[in-house]
Amino acid sequence: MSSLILRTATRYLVPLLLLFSIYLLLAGHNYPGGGFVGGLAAAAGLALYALAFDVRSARTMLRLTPTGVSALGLMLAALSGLPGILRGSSFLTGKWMVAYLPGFDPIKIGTPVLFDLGVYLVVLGVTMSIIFALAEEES
Amino acid sequence: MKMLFSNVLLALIWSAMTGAFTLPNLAAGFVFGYVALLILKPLLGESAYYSKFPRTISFLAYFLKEVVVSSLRVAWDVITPTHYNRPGIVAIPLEARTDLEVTLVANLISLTPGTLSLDVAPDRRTLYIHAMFAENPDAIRREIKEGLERRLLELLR
Amino acid sequence: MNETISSVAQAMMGVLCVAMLIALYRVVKGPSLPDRVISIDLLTTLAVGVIALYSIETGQKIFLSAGIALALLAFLGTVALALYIRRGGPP
Amino acid sequence: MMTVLTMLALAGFFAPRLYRAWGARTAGRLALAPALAFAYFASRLSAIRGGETIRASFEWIPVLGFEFSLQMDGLGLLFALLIAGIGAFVVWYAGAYLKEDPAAPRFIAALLLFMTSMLGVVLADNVIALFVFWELTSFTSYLLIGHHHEEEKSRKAALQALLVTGLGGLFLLAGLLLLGQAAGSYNLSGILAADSLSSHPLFNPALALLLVGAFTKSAQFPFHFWLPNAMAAPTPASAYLHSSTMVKAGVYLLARLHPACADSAIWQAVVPAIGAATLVIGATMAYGQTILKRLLAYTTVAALGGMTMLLGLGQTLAIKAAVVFLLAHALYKAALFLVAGIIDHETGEKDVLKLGGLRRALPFTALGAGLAALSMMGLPPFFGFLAKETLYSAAQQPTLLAASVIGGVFFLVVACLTGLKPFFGAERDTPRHPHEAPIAMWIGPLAMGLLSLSFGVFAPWVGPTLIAPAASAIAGEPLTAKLALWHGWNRELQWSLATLALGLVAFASLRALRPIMPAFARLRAWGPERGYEAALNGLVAAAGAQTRLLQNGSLRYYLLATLLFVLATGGWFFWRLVEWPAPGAGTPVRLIDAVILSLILLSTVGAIFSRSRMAAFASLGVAGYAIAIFFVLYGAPDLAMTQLVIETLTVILLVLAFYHLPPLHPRTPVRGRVFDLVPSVLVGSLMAALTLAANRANLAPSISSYFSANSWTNAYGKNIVNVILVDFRALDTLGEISVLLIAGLGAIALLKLRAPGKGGGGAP
Amino acid sequence: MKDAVTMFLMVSGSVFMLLAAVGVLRMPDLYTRMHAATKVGTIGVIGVMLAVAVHFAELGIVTRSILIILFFLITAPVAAHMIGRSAYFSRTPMWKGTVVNEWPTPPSEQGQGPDPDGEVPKV
Amino acid sequence: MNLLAAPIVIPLLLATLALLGMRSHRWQQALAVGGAALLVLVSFRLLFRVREEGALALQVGNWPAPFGITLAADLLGAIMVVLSSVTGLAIALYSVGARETARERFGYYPLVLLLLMGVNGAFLTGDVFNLYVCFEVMLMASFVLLALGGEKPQIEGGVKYVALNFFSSALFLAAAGLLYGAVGTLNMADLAVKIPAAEDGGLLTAIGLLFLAAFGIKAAIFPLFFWLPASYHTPPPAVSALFAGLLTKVGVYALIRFFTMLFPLEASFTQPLMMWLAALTMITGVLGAAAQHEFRRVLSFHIVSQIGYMIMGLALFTPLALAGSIFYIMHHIIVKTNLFLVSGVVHYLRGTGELKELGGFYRARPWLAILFLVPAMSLAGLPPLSGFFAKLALVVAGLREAAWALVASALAVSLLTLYSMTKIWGEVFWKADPTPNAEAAMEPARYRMLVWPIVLLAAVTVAIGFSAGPMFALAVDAAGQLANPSAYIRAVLGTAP
Amino acid sequence: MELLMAIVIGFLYAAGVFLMQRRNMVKFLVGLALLSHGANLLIFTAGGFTRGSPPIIPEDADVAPILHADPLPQALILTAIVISFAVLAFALILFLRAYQTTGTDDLHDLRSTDT
Ligand code: NA
Ligand code: NA
Repeated sequence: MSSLILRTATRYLVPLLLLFSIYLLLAGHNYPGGGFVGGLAAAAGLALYALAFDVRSARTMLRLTPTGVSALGLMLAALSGLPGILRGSSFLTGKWMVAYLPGFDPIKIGTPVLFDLGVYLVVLGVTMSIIFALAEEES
Repeated sequence: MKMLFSNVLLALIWSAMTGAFTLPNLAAGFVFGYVALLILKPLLGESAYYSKFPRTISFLAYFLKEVVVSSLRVAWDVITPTHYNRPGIVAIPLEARTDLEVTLVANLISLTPGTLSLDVAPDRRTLYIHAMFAENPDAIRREIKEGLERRLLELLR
Repeated sequence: MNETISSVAQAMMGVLCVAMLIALYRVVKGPSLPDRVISIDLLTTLAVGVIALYSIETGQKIFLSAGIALALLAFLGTVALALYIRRGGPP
Repeated sequence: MMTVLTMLALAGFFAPRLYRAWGARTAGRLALAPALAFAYFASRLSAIRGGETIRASFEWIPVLGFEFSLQMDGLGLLFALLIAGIGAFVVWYAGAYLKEDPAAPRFIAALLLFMTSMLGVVLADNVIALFVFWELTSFTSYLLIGHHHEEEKSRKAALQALLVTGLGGLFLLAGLLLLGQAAGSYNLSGILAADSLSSHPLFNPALALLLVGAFTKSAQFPFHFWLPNAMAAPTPASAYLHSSTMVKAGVYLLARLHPACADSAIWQAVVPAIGAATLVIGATMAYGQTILKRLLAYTTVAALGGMTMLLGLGQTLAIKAAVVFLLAHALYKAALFLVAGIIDHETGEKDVLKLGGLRRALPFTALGAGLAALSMMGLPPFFGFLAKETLYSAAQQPTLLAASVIGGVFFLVVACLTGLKPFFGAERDTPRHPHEAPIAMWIGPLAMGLLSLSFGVFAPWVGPTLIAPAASAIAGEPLTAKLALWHGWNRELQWSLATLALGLVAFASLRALRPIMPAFARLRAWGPERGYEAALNGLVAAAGAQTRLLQNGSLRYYLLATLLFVLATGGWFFWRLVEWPAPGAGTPVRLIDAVILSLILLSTVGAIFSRSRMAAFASLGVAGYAIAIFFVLYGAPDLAMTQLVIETLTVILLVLAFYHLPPLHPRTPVRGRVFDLVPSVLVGSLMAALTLAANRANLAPSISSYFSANSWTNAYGKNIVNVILVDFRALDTLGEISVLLIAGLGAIALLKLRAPGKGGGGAP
Repeated sequence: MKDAVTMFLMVSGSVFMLLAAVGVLRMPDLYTRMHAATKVGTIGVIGVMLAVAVHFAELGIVTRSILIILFFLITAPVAAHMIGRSAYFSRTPMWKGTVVNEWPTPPSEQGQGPDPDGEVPKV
Repeated sequence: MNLLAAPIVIPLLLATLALLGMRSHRWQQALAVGGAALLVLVSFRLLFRVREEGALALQVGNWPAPFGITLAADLLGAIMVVLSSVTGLAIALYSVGARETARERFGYYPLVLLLLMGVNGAFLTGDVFNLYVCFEVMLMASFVLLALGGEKPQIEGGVKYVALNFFSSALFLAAAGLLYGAVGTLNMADLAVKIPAAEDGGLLTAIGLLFLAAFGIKAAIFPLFFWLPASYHTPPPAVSALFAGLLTKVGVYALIRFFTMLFPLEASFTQPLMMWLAALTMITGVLGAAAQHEFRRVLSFHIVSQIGYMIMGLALFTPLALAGSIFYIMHHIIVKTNLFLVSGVVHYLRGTGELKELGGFYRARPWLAILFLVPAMSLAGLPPLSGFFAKLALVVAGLREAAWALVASALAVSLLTLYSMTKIWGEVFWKADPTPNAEAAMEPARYRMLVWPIVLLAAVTVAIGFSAGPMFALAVDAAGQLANPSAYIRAVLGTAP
Repeated sequence: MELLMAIVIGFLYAAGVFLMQRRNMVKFLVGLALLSHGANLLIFTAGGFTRGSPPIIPEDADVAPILHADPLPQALILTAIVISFAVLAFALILFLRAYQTTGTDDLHDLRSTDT
């Protein structure tokens, strides 16, 4: 039986963790962070959710199956290497687009960012699949 | 909530006007914004926001004082060689009802002197706390109900 | 003045180190599992302190991210351990 | 030549399929293949007689200097004629013999393939090609001997033949390769032509190896035991293996190498001695046998000994004798074996003592048998007589002559027993009522019997046509061979008469000697076959002991072995050769460093000594967090964060898993733990020392400055570590997330997929 | 002035943390140790994080410091609660000087006794 | 040059596709078979290009050589990729016939594809640390494939497999780190240039010996092979076959690559050490097999034994011997995979691999018997099958180097191999069936599906034997590139060494 | 510092290896984790120490300051950490299953597949 206090705190903490994980993912190219830590932090959030509530609701939060999330991530990471090939360069060559928004510094979006997103998803999905499977284990 | 949003917006506009998104500037913008909203009170109609703002400030002040004091007391007990404490577990009847109320009460009790929330009874009517000085459980109950819980519930309801 | 701050920060890190060793003693000694858990929890709190002081000492603010991560995650570990103590066996 | 070989091989490969189309008549038709081959070889007689050699070759493994080459000279031709000629009869015979056997197609196939390989052996010029065919004869004969494979005896005999000849094959391979290396050519023609080969340091080892190879194949003492056991094969196979093929391969090899090797001391010392010993042993072993095929088998051993002995003598006369003997033996032995098969087939009786008077029921068989037996007895005008005469004339030394005479006597006895006794005397009751066999079966013995007779009669033609070219090839120089039935009243003839007299006496006294036969049988039990059995059993036992010792199932021991390996190689080397770096100044140590590091050390100690798993685990967590702080201190915030998150997640995983695991119990006794401590500490020290050494080595400037120079300007990221992860070395990361994904799949599969009977798993 | 504040906050925060550790070491039982760890530790972190905020005086740093403080204010009591109730249910022994216990004996949902070694027997 | 990335990316992408369509068996099977077939095409194309143009390199991410990761293929690498693809195709086809439905639901095909990705990556990478990562991909996939199914023997074998291979990875990782610390680079070509130039007083050799231990475990040499016989006979036959053919050879490949290009063997210590290891590996492995009475256990121990032959070629360290090793690997991957596939058919038909309980297969299924004989006799070195030429080359090389004892061990071991193979032949095929009518019903279609890959591999074995000349020439060229890696270095670094 | 680190690394290796030789699964896992820590610190140390200067290019610069920590070992360690985590997690679950299927957590008893 879980704790009311934990559940309530979790409701407020999980969004924080997810937000933090997205920050880590996006800031990772320039500041400490990146897909790994980001994905792991998101996974930690969902894990907290699974601990405080139950696995079923945590699964619902994730929507896709954990395996699906990680497969998607891996595919994304691999696909992010293809634009390089299509543009006549090597596999995994970074290709960048610069978006100019008035009032902001130019935003650079490149395949390495997609790659990092793939990493994020894989880490999230895998960690979740392991934790969910273990938590659902009956003895 | 709408009022809080307006206040934050005003703070941002202030920062934009002054051209510096620094923390002091934002804080100043927030205060000025509150003053502006206060001025506009007749126009906007009655809102709990006007009273909640100062109450929140005063609650935070109270709470911070309690935290510091509590820490000092425990610290004192830690550095002095003898244990002055007479610990015990006390049951506190709860007025708080919603999840958030219960949780906040429990957490704040944990952060204030000499008391530590251990658990909420399954019926949510009783909070079991561990107290450092539990010679007089009734006094503890009264102190919490009159002080922390009342102030908090006023703020929340 | 910055050097003074650096050296004070360094000295305070020393203080926190002493605190860490004390907490570690409790981790090892126990005696109960919850004792270990709160000691580890305290250790992580101390570690956040060390990171903060270190970023003051070196002027590298980017270490703070590690502090945030630690603060958020240590809680998770503690909760997991607490649930373990609580259940004490197969759920 | 290549075409002939290919044709025979194809005939073999497609035999089973043809059987399906043609049924029982297939073997008769397939016998045309060797008959054609025979015709081809016969057509080359005159050319070879004229001193030509026929060559065919193609590139094979040019980088190794191997070409696939065949070459036919007189020796090869003689063998080829025997192999193809007898082979044709044997195939035809086998079709009838195995009429009822559903596995007959396989047998015929194996027989034809065996024939191909045997032809390959005698025609190969390249030593590797020779070896290839040599091994193929071993293998195909394995299939032939094991034809009745559902009987354990057959399987054992087949395995024995394979292992013994296989062992010899390996010696042969090593010998041939060394010889080729010494001669600078892997072709026999090149080897035989090489100058001063015998003074090369590799020559003697090579020769020794080759002799072992030849002796095993030709069932020379002490490897002779496999041959009588190979009787487990169906009779056509035995007839073929024993008369003209397989066992003759060893003799062929000796003959082939003769020009290059006969001068060496080893050859002269070993070959005649082993040959004589085999002759005597084979002959005595035959004594006391009453089973038809066994009798013949032991005389085969003896005959092979005789040929080996002759080749070892090295004189011209002996060489000629060997060739004559070889030819004679092939003919009568094939005939007698086939006859033994007919008798067995028709009467169901294998014991000669229980046979008699079959000449009325099996007239053609009896005729063939009689002719062959007379040749084997060495009576004029049969070819066997010439063989015996030349043998006696070559055996000038008294001991060799004695051995030859003993052999001759026993041959005579066996010939009487196997070729005459079953057909004469009173008719005996047998399990089956005998009828004459089909022509497919009796035609072979009859033809070979007649050939034995006519070769004797036409000896003056046989000498220069068949014997001289072969003998020339063996001698390595042109020889002539004048063969005639009548040489005058000379020493040889006198010994022949003596042999005849002794043989008849021996035959007559067989009955009287029967009580001592079991003693002979007991003697056999102490022969080298016992050594073979002991070696095989010992090997299997040793293998079992070794495996139980090494593969003992204890993970702890496996790890220990691994650690010791690391220590014995890297550790030992490092200790010996690496200069210990002088303790340099290095990076100064601060208090915080010291505290964090001691935190790591202390928590590690805690992990080792904790008696509860949660305590062990708590210590582990502390170590992880301390390492994270260390990473912060030394400028690795990314690492620190990752370490923290991972450590936390590990906590959660362990907690979740520990619901299901039992508490800790110390299991290894204290002494064992102390014992484990030693290699552990040594490995730790090694790693520590290596770390220090590598840290101070700095043998070349690091590549890392490139990353800081290009991270922002070319990869648009300021966090260099992250840029390395997602761009500079993104391939690493791609692999790494694959590892993660796989681990996730594994976790799900392990936890949800249950072995049958334990509740099925749900979809993931 | 700013530096003086920074130093004051650093020193007081650190000293509080040290005291928390000493408390965890010296207090007689788990529950009293938790008082030290939770409250004193938190105030220590708040002190140090405020020092960071003052020292760097940048928006990003200040918000992050406040974020960390906020995290601690939410998580520390919850963690204490989780450990406390778990400890109580697993019957972690209380100090002999404990004067009162108004919490009914823990429901014997697990049927376990206190476990001084921290090792929970396998069910 | 992106062709070099294809053997890695194709299985990776297909694996993710298969995972996303995890519910459909057909989809997964189609992806696995199609992907493997595609890999065969790609790998042959790669081999032909390397044969024509010499060593090829791809600077992944377009970062110049010692800084980014370089994929590089010389002949050895290309040959290995071809072999892994062919094996992969056979396994994929066989798996379709095996119908391990429960396993298919838990990602069997994606795992096979990922395993191939790791294996190909290991063969193609030109970076030490990337090699570590590829090894991990391969190992992790093999861990899971081994344990997939959760039967008791699998789990028990898996524990040892995981434990010892993890230790190997830890050694590898440490060695890679030390190498970077000492030499400051991870690129193999760069290392091949810098290591000979460095005066290190033996440190690099010591690091090399750590690599030897790490790869030695993966390659299952003496005395590091224990995990192999403990685990290889436990998973489903297709998985066993895949492991048996490919995995240890990746370790051997790494040994060859490292101890020719980076740490060339030295007569003072490493070469004699390697010779001892080769001989002991051969002998202990074959004796282990002689003591076994279970189909796949016999085969498993023989893997160890034959690893010894491959190490022998390395230890002799002449171009001819290296060529022998390479040829041996080519032969062995195909043959060993096939033998395991045959054992699998037997297992599916009878539900056991105990030799005692089997029999009668020669009479009942003559084609299967012949399909066993081809690889079995090839393994035993019977001419003119592939194994003979492999053995021959090594023996010739050994005799030329006057390594008498090693040659003698090699020959003796081949006789014992023959013994083991005939033991299986005698027990499973020749012996009368001790339990007639015990055969599980199997639809002919499924049986054919199981047998076709066996036919394919047997044909390859025969083809290698009959084209031994050109095949061996290929191996000689590959060995030549190892002995003189300047073309490889030029392809990677863009400059002459 | 280097010497001290070498001692710590050696200690972690020794402890890891020692624990991996225990018969208990849990001890083995702890040993596995310690060994990973040892390997990570080893790479870090082999790459050299730079205090307090992370490999992050300052906001106002295009290249990192001259003196900064070597980013490559960090990236390698990061990869290694994640891989060890995957292996550890898998090993943990494998051991759990081994315990469930065999009924023992004694690694010494899991020998039915060897001989
Ligand atoms: Na990486
Ligand atoms: Na890239």
